[in-house]
Amino acid sequence: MMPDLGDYAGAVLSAYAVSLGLIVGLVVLSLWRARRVRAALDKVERRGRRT
Amino acid sequence: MSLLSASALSVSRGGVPVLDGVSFTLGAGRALVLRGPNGAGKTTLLRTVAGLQPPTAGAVDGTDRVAYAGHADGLKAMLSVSENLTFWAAVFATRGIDAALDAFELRELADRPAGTLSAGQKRRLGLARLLVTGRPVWVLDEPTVSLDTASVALFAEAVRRHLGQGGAALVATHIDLGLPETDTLDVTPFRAAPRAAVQDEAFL
Amino acid sequence: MSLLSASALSVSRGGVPVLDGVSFTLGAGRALVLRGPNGAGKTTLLRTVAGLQPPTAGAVDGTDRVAYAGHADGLKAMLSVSENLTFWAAVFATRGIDAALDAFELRELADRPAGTLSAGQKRRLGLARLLVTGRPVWVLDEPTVSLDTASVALFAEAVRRHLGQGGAALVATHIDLGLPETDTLDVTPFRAAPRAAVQDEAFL
Amino acid sequence: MIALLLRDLRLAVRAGGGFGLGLAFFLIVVVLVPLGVGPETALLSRIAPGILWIGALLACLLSLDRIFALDREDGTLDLLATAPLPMEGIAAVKALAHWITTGLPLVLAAPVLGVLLNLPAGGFAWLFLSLLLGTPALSVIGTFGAALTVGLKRGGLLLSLLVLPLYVPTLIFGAEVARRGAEGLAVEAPLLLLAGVSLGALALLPFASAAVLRVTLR
Amino acid sequence: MIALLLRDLRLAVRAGGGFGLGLAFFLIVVVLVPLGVGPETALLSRIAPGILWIGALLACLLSLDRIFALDREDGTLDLLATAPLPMEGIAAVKALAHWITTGLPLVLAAPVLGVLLNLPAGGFAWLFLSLLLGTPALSVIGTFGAALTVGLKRGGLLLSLLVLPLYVPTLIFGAEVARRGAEGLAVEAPLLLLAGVSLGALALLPFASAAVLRVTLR
Amino acid sequence: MSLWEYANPVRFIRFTDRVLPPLAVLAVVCLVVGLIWGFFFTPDDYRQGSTVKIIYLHVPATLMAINAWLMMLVASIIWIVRRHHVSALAARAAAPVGATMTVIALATGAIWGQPMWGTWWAWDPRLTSFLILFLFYLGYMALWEAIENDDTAADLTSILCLVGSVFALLSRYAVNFWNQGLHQGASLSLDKEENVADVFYFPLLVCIAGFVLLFVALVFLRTQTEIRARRTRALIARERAA
Ligand code: HEM
Ligand SMILES: Nc1ncnc2c1ncn2[C@@H]1O[C@H](COP(=O)(O)OP(=O)(O)OP(=O)(O)O)[C@@H](O)[C@H]1O
Ligand SMILES: Nc1ncnc2c1ncn2[C@@H]1O[C@H](COP(=O)(O)OP(=O)(O)OP(=O)(O)O)[C@@H](O)[C@H]1O
Ligand SMILES: [Mg+2]
Ligand SMILES: [Mg+2]
Repeated sequence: MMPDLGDYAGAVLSAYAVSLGLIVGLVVLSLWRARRVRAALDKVERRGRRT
Repeated sequence: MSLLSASALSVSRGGVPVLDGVSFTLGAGRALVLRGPNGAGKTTLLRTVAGLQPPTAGAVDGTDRVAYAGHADGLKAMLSVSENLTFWAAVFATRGIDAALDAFELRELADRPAGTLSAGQKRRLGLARLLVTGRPVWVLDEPTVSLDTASVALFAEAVRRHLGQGGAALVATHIDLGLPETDTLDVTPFRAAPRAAVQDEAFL
Repeated sequence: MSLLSASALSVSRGGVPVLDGVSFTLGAGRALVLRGPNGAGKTTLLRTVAGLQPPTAGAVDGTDRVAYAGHADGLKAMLSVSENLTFWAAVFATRGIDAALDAFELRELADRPAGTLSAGQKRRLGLARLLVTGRPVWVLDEPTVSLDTASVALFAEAVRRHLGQGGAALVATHIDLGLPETDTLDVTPFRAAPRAAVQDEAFL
Repeated sequence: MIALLLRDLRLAVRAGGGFGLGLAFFLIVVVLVPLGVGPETALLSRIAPGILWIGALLACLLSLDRIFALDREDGTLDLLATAPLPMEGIAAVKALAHWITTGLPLVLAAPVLGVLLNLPAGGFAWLFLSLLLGTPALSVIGTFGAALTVGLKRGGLLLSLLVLPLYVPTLIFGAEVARRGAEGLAVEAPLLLLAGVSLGALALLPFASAAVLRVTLR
Repeated sequence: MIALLLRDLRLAVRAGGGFGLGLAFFLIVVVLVPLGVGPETALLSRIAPGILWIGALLACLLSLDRIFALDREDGTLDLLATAPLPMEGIAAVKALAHWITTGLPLVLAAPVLGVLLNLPAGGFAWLFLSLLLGTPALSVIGTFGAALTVGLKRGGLLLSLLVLPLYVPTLIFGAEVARRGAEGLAVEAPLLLLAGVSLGALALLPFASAAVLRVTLR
Repeated sequence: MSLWEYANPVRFIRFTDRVLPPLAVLAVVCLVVGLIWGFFFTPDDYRQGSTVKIIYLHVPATLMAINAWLMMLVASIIWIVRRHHVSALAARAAAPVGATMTVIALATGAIWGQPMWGTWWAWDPRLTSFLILFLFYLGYMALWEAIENDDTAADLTSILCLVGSVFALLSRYAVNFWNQGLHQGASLSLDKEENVADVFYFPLLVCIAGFVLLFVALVFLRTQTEIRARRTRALIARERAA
């Protein structure tokens, strides 16, 4: 399955790893913050509606 | 003739609405004293009137006739008393700082660097600046802080003379200034209804 | 028993002698009000008593019992009201900021960054700091600046309670605080004779 | 307006030698470089034009935060804003005062410090000229950055971060003029570009600074 | 004391990323150097250790003036002086807080920035080690300088002027370690000297800072 | 219905809530397909060996790094001219995404450079201008963080974005000029017409599409977050006032 990357395996794989890591990190961070902010907003809104 | 007027003014600070619907007119020779407990919004109102921040609603007329003196005096510690005054006279394109020095008994201190003055002496210098602006409307935020009774009397006398020359004054203070013929405006009734900031309204 | 005493104190500011031969004793439960016109030397005297500058002659006893509050409040704009108080409580190794919050009605403001308070609210916070120091002698320089009448009453009440618990207070002020059983010390008679600074005497 | 300029200059002189300190920092950077990279003459004389430009830029940068900060803290800026002066004028005068107190001394001192770094003889005139053309741009750009960060506590480092990328074109063209001059190559192209950047910045940035000041003051 | 440290760190975080900004300045200095001296790899890799040390030193320097200045302006320093904390402790804690917010990030970032200047492969470990040993000294020395200039308006530049000569030994030994390491030479001698300077500064300077503070406050 | 309707936060959230899921799915599909296609099913380049595979990350990242800044510029201008809060917040939301893309471009380039040029980093004009772009991103984000009042921050950052764009452009020319003739970009660029054969070209297009979609999705999501955060702050302020 794995293509033969020759001498440059380290370079190619690390490039993919770094990039995908950064992208996934950014996405996870965005989602995590989105969820937290949404939860905070829900809390405040529910509180507002109750009173 | 009205020198300064505010109509249905709303002001906010740090995005939070503080006062709503404040209106007043200040004619020549009149003084208006703003009263209200701590945090009522006097400083905010005065800054708006002086044009330092935009009102969130309503309008102020006469901002360019205002000489403003806030909590900070705008003095340069390394310049002498007379250099400080001369600078402001030049900025406002008036001349002669003698009247100002005399009115607040600063002659003796004229050559002292402003940084070495005591709290009350600094304040006297800050107030003397008003005289060299040549502006007809004085907008003052707690002007008598740190002043002793003699200096308060000097200040009252300066205001009285200013009014007599057709000027006007808008003063926020917690203590009695001993000025005759002033109107009083208590800002407490104008406290803004609790609501979010105007800039945030789109988000509600 | 005397909590704080000064004997034949001479103080100077910026090298210039300001007051000479000031003596007083402050026992538990007593308050002493310093009076004098602007520039008389009250601030200089208080800073000396608090140990912030050395006297040029005489001695102060009890400096380490002093909690000092000067013109500046020592508040961090980015920290909230309760964080500011908690920090000072930790520094003075006391605990519990609740009494302080209550005494100056700061509960509602507890989570607000100190930078967003109004002038009077900041001052209330600065005074609340005194309660968390746990020190018996309060040395206060114009504590009621910017306070409205309600807050001045809160302050007077706090001082009264402090005195009742065996504390003492030394206060410089231009206005009447409404405190009972205070002594008054007018510093004007102690004004130093005009002469060169002590440090320069070797050159004369 | 002239009063403001004079006052700023006077304050710079009074407050412990505003003129001397930027200069002193420049000197120290130039002294640190041989200590850091080693004392070889050939190496030093190759990097001399670049290091001198960088030193001048950093000396300029360090003094930026006080352009508005002091006036803001003691309330002077509020009072100036209510005075009958156009905000553009205030921004321009502040930049001019900064140039006179910091930029000009750097320009005059750079040839002297060039000696310390073994700058080739042909390079002195071009170094001088490039700094003379470039430092006014540094002052106006810096004033813009200072206006952006006025009123922020710890604005100093943020200011550097904002301003340094803006300094890049000036630095490149300026150092290029000095380097080519030192190596005896043709300098016309970078010189023209440097002049262009400088004039553009001088003409446009005071307006941007004024707009920013109006926002930060409110 | 711990409360003071925590408060300082918290303020550094709140005030718009105290941690990141020193770092950003370091990055920017490293970027400016090639723009100034030209893009040749061989040249850059020769001056890399020295430039990295100078960059770290300047980044440190720029953040010094706020160690005491803010606390002085709002009166906190007066109040701390009357509090039951030893002045030596205050000085030491302030230096520690400065190191954590500025020195430590610089140490961690230096190897990454070494790549930009083509630092030879053997040099990375020594650069890291020398900065790790040297930056605490920079912080304590800087705190001493900050104590000397506290309360002076425009103290920033004066501070640099005072502190930079004091930084010279640390810089020389530190850069020497990094340079010899990069060139594959023996590093023991400068490394020991660097450690000595650092330990000496850490042990003695807080007392000097405390003495200075007592004078500047009165 | 005019486009400006979406400048209303509520409508914007409603709209993006609807389009986000399909957008995200599409982005992931494009990325997965493009990267797998590129990684597993393209031949090695005769000169560069297997390192050509880095192109599927490098080129889209460079494109997005520049385009994110352009989008911020447009959003800033809209804020200055029409003062729509959503556009200011969108600019704020895009900055970290653009910065990340810049980092990816720099990192993949550096990793690629090691086998190709024998060095991680060279002061090539293109590389240098990207580093400077990264600094602009950093400064822009730091300024947003440093200012408390949201509208003030929006005003100041948008002015910075305008001025910064001019200077970024200038820097680009300056950098080109500076490194002229010293360091040829010969091995840097595979000329599309000559060297990038269709085998490389089509998967690259899919990857670019994936990056664009990812960018749009992330900006929508982050803008939503900024709007909600702002709304939370507003509600809390209202409560506290009450
Ligand atoms: C940190 C290092 C690098 C950075 C910042 C960088 C940046 C860029 C930029 C800005 C582009 C422009 C995209 C366009 O014009 O469409 C680009 C394209 C490209 N780069 Fe890099 N690059 C780096 C290193 C490298 C290396 C080492 C190689 C390979 C030897 C490389 C190969 C390419 C290729 C093949 C393209 C596509 C060219 C095209 O589409 O015409 N890059 N890079
Ligand atoms: N950023 C902010 N967020 C929320 N509320 C704020 C903010 N800044 C100020 N305020 C509040 O706005 C109100 C108005 O303050 P202002 O300084 O105008 O009062 P003031 O009447 O001058 O009071 P004082 O007599 O104490 O000087 C205060 O209650 C203050 O706490
Ligand atoms: N460097 C200096 N050189 C000469 N005189 C100075 C210097 N610094 C302060 N003074 C003077 O010392 C005197 C004492 O000042 P101090 O601040 O103690 O007065 P104060 O009683 O607190 O006044 P206030 O009520 O106005 O606060 C003042 O007259 C002041 O002008
Ligand atoms: Mg007020
Ligand atoms: Mg006093």
